[in-house]
Amino acid sequence: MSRIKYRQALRDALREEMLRDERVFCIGEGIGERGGSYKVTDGLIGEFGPGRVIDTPLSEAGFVGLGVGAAIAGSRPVVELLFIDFLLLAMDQVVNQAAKYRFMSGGQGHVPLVIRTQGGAGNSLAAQHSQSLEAMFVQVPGLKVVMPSTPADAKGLLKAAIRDDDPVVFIEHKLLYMTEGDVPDEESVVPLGVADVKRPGDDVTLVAWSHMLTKCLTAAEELAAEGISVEVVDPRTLVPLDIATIVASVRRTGRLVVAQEAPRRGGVAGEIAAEVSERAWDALRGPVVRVAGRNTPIPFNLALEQASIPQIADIVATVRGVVGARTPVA
Amino acid sequence: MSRIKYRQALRDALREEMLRDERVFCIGEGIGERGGSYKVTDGLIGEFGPGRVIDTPLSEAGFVGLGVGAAIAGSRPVVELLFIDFLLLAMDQVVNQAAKYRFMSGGQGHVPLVIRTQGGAGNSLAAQHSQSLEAMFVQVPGLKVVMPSTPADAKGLLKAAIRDDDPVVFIEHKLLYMTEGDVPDEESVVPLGVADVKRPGDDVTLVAWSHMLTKCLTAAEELAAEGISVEVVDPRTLVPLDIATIVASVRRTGRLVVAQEAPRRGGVAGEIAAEVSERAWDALRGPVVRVAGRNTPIPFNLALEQASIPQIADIVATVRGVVGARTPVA
Amino acid sequence: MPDVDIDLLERMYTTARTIRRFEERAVEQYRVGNIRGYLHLYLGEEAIAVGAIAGLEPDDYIVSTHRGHGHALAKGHEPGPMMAELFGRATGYCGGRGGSMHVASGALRNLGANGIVAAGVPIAVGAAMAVRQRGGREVVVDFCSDGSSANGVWHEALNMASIWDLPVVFVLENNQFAVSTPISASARVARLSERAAAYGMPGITVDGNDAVAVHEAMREPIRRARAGEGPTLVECMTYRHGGHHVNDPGLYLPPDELQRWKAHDPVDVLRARLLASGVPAGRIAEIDASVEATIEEAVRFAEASPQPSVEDFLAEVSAL
Amino acid sequence: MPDVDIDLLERMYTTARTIRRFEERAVEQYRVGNIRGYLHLYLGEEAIAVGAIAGLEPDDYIVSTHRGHGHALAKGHEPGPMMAELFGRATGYCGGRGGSMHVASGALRNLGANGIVAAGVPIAVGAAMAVRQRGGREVVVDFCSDGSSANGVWHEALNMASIWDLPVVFVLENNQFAVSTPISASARVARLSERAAAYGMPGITVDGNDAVAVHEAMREPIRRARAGEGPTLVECMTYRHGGHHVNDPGLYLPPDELQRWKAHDPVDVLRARLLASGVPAGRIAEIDASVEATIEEAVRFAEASPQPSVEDFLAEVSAL
Ligand SMILES: Cc1ncc(C[n+]2csc(CCOP(=O)(O)OP(=O)(O)O)c2C)c(N)n1
Ligand SMILES: Cc1ncc(C[n+]2csc(CCOP(=O)(O)OP(=O)(O)O)c2C)c(N)n1
Ligand SMILES: [Mg+2]
Ligand SMILES: [Mg+2]
Repeated sequence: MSRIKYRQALRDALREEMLRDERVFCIGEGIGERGGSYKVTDGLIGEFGPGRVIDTPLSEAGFVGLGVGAAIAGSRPVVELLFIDFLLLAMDQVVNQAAKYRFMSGGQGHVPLVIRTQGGAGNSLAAQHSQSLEAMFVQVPGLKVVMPSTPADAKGLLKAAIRDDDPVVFIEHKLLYMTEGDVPDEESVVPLGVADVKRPGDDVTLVAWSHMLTKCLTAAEELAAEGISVEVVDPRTLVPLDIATIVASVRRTGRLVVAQEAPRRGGVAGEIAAEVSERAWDALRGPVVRVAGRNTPIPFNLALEQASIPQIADIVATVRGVVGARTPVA
Repeated sequence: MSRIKYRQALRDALREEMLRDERVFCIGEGIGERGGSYKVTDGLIGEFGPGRVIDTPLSEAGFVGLGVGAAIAGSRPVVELLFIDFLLLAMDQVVNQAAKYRFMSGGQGHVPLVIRTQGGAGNSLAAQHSQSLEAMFVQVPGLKVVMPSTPADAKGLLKAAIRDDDPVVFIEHKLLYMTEGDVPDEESVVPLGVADVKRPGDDVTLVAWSHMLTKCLTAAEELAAEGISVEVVDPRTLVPLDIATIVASVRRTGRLVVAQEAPRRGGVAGEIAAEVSERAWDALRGPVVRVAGRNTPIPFNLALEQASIPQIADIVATVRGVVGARTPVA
Repeated sequence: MPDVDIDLLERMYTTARTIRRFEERAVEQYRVGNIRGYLHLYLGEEAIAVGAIAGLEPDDYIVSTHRGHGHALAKGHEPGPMMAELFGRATGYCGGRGGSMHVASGALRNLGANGIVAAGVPIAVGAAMAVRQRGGREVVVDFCSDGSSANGVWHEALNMASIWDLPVVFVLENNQFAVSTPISASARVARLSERAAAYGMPGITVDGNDAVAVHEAMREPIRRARAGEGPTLVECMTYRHGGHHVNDPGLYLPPDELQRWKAHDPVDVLRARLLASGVPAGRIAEIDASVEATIEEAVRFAEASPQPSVEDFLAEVSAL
Repeated sequence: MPDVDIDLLERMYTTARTIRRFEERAVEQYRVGNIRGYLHLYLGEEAIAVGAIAGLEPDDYIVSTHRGHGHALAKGHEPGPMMAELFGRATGYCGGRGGSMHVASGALRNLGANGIVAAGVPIAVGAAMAVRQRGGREVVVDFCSDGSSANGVWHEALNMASIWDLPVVFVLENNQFAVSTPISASARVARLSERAAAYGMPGITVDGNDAVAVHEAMREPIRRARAGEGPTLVECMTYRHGGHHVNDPGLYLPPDELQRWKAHDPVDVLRARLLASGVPAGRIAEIDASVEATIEEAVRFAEASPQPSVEDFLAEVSAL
């Protein structure tokens, strides 16, 4: 085990996969000498050269499409989008091309493409650089969607994504790059579709992913002090979704809260709520409750930005409400 | 009242709004002399000229962006996308620009833009011309989403959309254009955000929109013969969603089925299920159940295409299962 | 007149004739209900696929369009499984899942037709990047259309291909219309090949109804691409013989213009070249008869082929 | 040297100096934590906004970019509410909701900065369409960047503006870098203005550090646009004085190149022109002092301004 940063874990995964398989290459804006906005590709151009670490023009649809074509023709591209907000420029290539190619070609072709990108609010980057757009990709048949919350998951899941034969949207969070965690020294590939119970508990199940997971762990800690035992489950990959682990937890606790940074309306929390309600109706002691972002573009001003996405206090209050307060609330 | 086709109702709405307000114009591919693929703009160029009925090059992002700019600068554009699948080429303009402009500008600016488009399966048009993508837009704060199921709603809602000061994604269905219905002769604007109970009933609430609504009405008829009384609610607009009408119905019936053509995963049915479960938990006699499309790109072959989206028999079977069969099932 | 090998000429004629008869029979099969959905016909444009692909090696790639039957047949797809795909049958190239707009074959290195205009262009550039990275010598021929050149991704893709000297040739099939919109209403340039200059790329325009002219024009672009010297834009002028798809009567096509182009029919041009090269009419009749038999066989194959299994499909789907 | 009205020259100098000092103070305010988020500086590029807007009428529109402070100030935005927006305060142009990347003003006809490169280009074309449809005579000036010209929507928008002869002028600010990527790595043309030919549009290149040269170069494009004769692409060559944004040291900028451009500073060029036109140094010092006071006042205004109300925000939101 080594204690490393999330961004370092991602870099290690890229490097190890590029060493292991010469079909892997990286392409994106400013990922070469500059090493990427968040330094995830730092130094890779020195090791692998400009033929495998490629700086592009500002042509998002074009270079995502390039990734699709390269993947079909035998490469294993890792395409970086600086912000998930910019992936909106390339939706045709993601949704109409990458996601459908295997199916439309009758299974002859496949698209081993990873789209690495970054989302979320928290740095006053305003409405066009702060979105949580995972639900847009979760709903598209043919795509996998990965959202790691820890350095170990980031590394292990990125490796799995690169080795996967289908297109994967791999979404990092801008507030996680500098967070640290233990990462195994030996090779460790985290399979797609396996949830991780990040904290065991008995009274209520709390599902969250990416940066919201870290807020939920803090909330669980606070709630423990009140005598509320929270089981925190991190699905890690939203597609495929390990619904079995979530349902098993809910069957024990009888209660489910799902927390997401994305706006409430149309988010993945609703999907999980609906799915669990159908599968574990008999075990539920009350409705699945969502803690989610407001239905608003993210504001620039810091206080407004914070008010627009769930904070630890919101999670604590919601869970408390669901469980029924054990200690008097001030 | 006159009995007219859905496509005629849309055309009448466009024509009347263009007569009423000279800021309204239409732009899209082949909408001029050709009158659009589904003949919705038939003859309008003759009446309003090529300055207000504009044929574009194949530049979807560009002409949606043009619509955004024209709307900000004082026009009221109705931009037509031949297929909703092609709107994926213009997602930046829809999501990052149109939806956020009012908010980002601190309320100074607004974007009275209507994007008229068409979705759904059923004509063997295969994976890139058959999608039901409403959930992509429902989740975006700042957009309104309208999906009429009848000629009267099509006309009244299109008028409301054009008069609305915010961007509206107006989604028609390729199988509805030739359907007929009664439409008021006098002007009738259907406000956004008001659901319509298309068939009253007592045993179970069935929510559906667009073409799925027509299947649900047939299913309800069949179920009536078995003694199951189904209330069919058409939200008509997914944003704003008239959740109150749906919840009121569920409070009476105690059961809810939501039917959608879109793939189950990440669809609007899940959102409605989650929302109703939170609001009417005490009234529900069982979980909200979804009837939805399979998690697959739409296949070309007719039998596979039909197998990939809910058919009337699927709705009937699901509702029967939810209510508990009243008559023996063969 | 360029000096062309008679064998090659015969092969080109056979292919052009095969595409022509394949589509004429497909129209007939559409009318009787064996084919559904969109069917975009290549009638009148056959010389482009034939001429552009004639100089390729089997390992070279093509990227096709929504009007892709000709590209696929010229690249070696068999008419039987092609027709079966149009019928939506299990024996089709995509097992009936794709249909006319999505024909593709990994083995034949056709990366696919596409229902989204221009979307194939960056895909072609990506394939060229994959070739470059593995040190391959294959070339990618990207078929694209006049309409596609107004689309953003066309611009982005041509620019990237140029700055990285990728081994791709862009074959722009300028049939002068996007559905009913004439190219003159969508572009203010006399020739679309002029747009190549915006990427520092050579651009040429050629008679797209003369397969030999197309073949000749492709020599240098293919050589350049294979030698790592970069991409070329080859605009091929042509015209549809009818509407945008099987159900569009195409009444907006100016009749005199249509007549002029029909009089310059790609199959006739090749036949005339064969005759001029001394190939006897009897030999041509033999070819025609054999094409006829092949296509008849293809139609019978498609008709006799099973529908895809719904159960298999549903089983696949749950895994998605 | 072109013959310029002294008043105009003084106004241009004042504006350039205002932009310069506004941003220098903004950097300082960023360092002390009053400004957060992205801050893309226009330092070194001021002459373009100044020269391009000097010939506009108040009703004309501009569309701005992520590097938009200069455009806004030149179009008449007041430094106080501008600074307040950068601070995220309630008194800012967007009530603190937008920040540096989203400054806009309906009243001043600035359709907005934009966080998405190239996204403003079709928006500008749309504004021009709105003007055309209401029979207006306003012109739209679209500021765009070298990086944006690689983006698909730039291509689509320029093409549409051209085929419809819309009243728009595309002012391409070529600062020769997109973040750290030199334009030479992204384009194979010597001048980006050559790309105008792909749309049958005039394209010119001008010294973007000389406001007078930009102003002169804009005359004919603005006249053409207003007369309904169509758009023009005006490429203005320039260079950033530092990194891509306030936190980027820009070490990748070749030092000699940077030095050469710094020696050709837009504010200095205007000052030299004033002196050469006989304006006394004392008058220039007066202008400088008044700019200084204005900006000091703007900073004080921003500092003293209230934060936006969270309650109001939450109330608005539920309506969305
Ligand atoms: C991005 C996109 N926009 C629109 C369409 C609908 N459409 C299909 S073919 C076509 C016309 C295409 O014209 P062109 O590109 O010249 O190709 P051609 O049909 O003439 O071969 C249109 C508008 C589409 N399939 N994809
Ligand atoms: C579509 C898009 N891609 C990427 C970015 C991230 N980004 C912001 S500015 C920038 C560089 C832009 O360079 P250029 O267009 O030349 O403008 P400049 O910053 O030089 O003024 C990049 C890559 C973005 N904001 N939008
Ligand atoms: Mg065409
Ligand atoms: Mg630049």
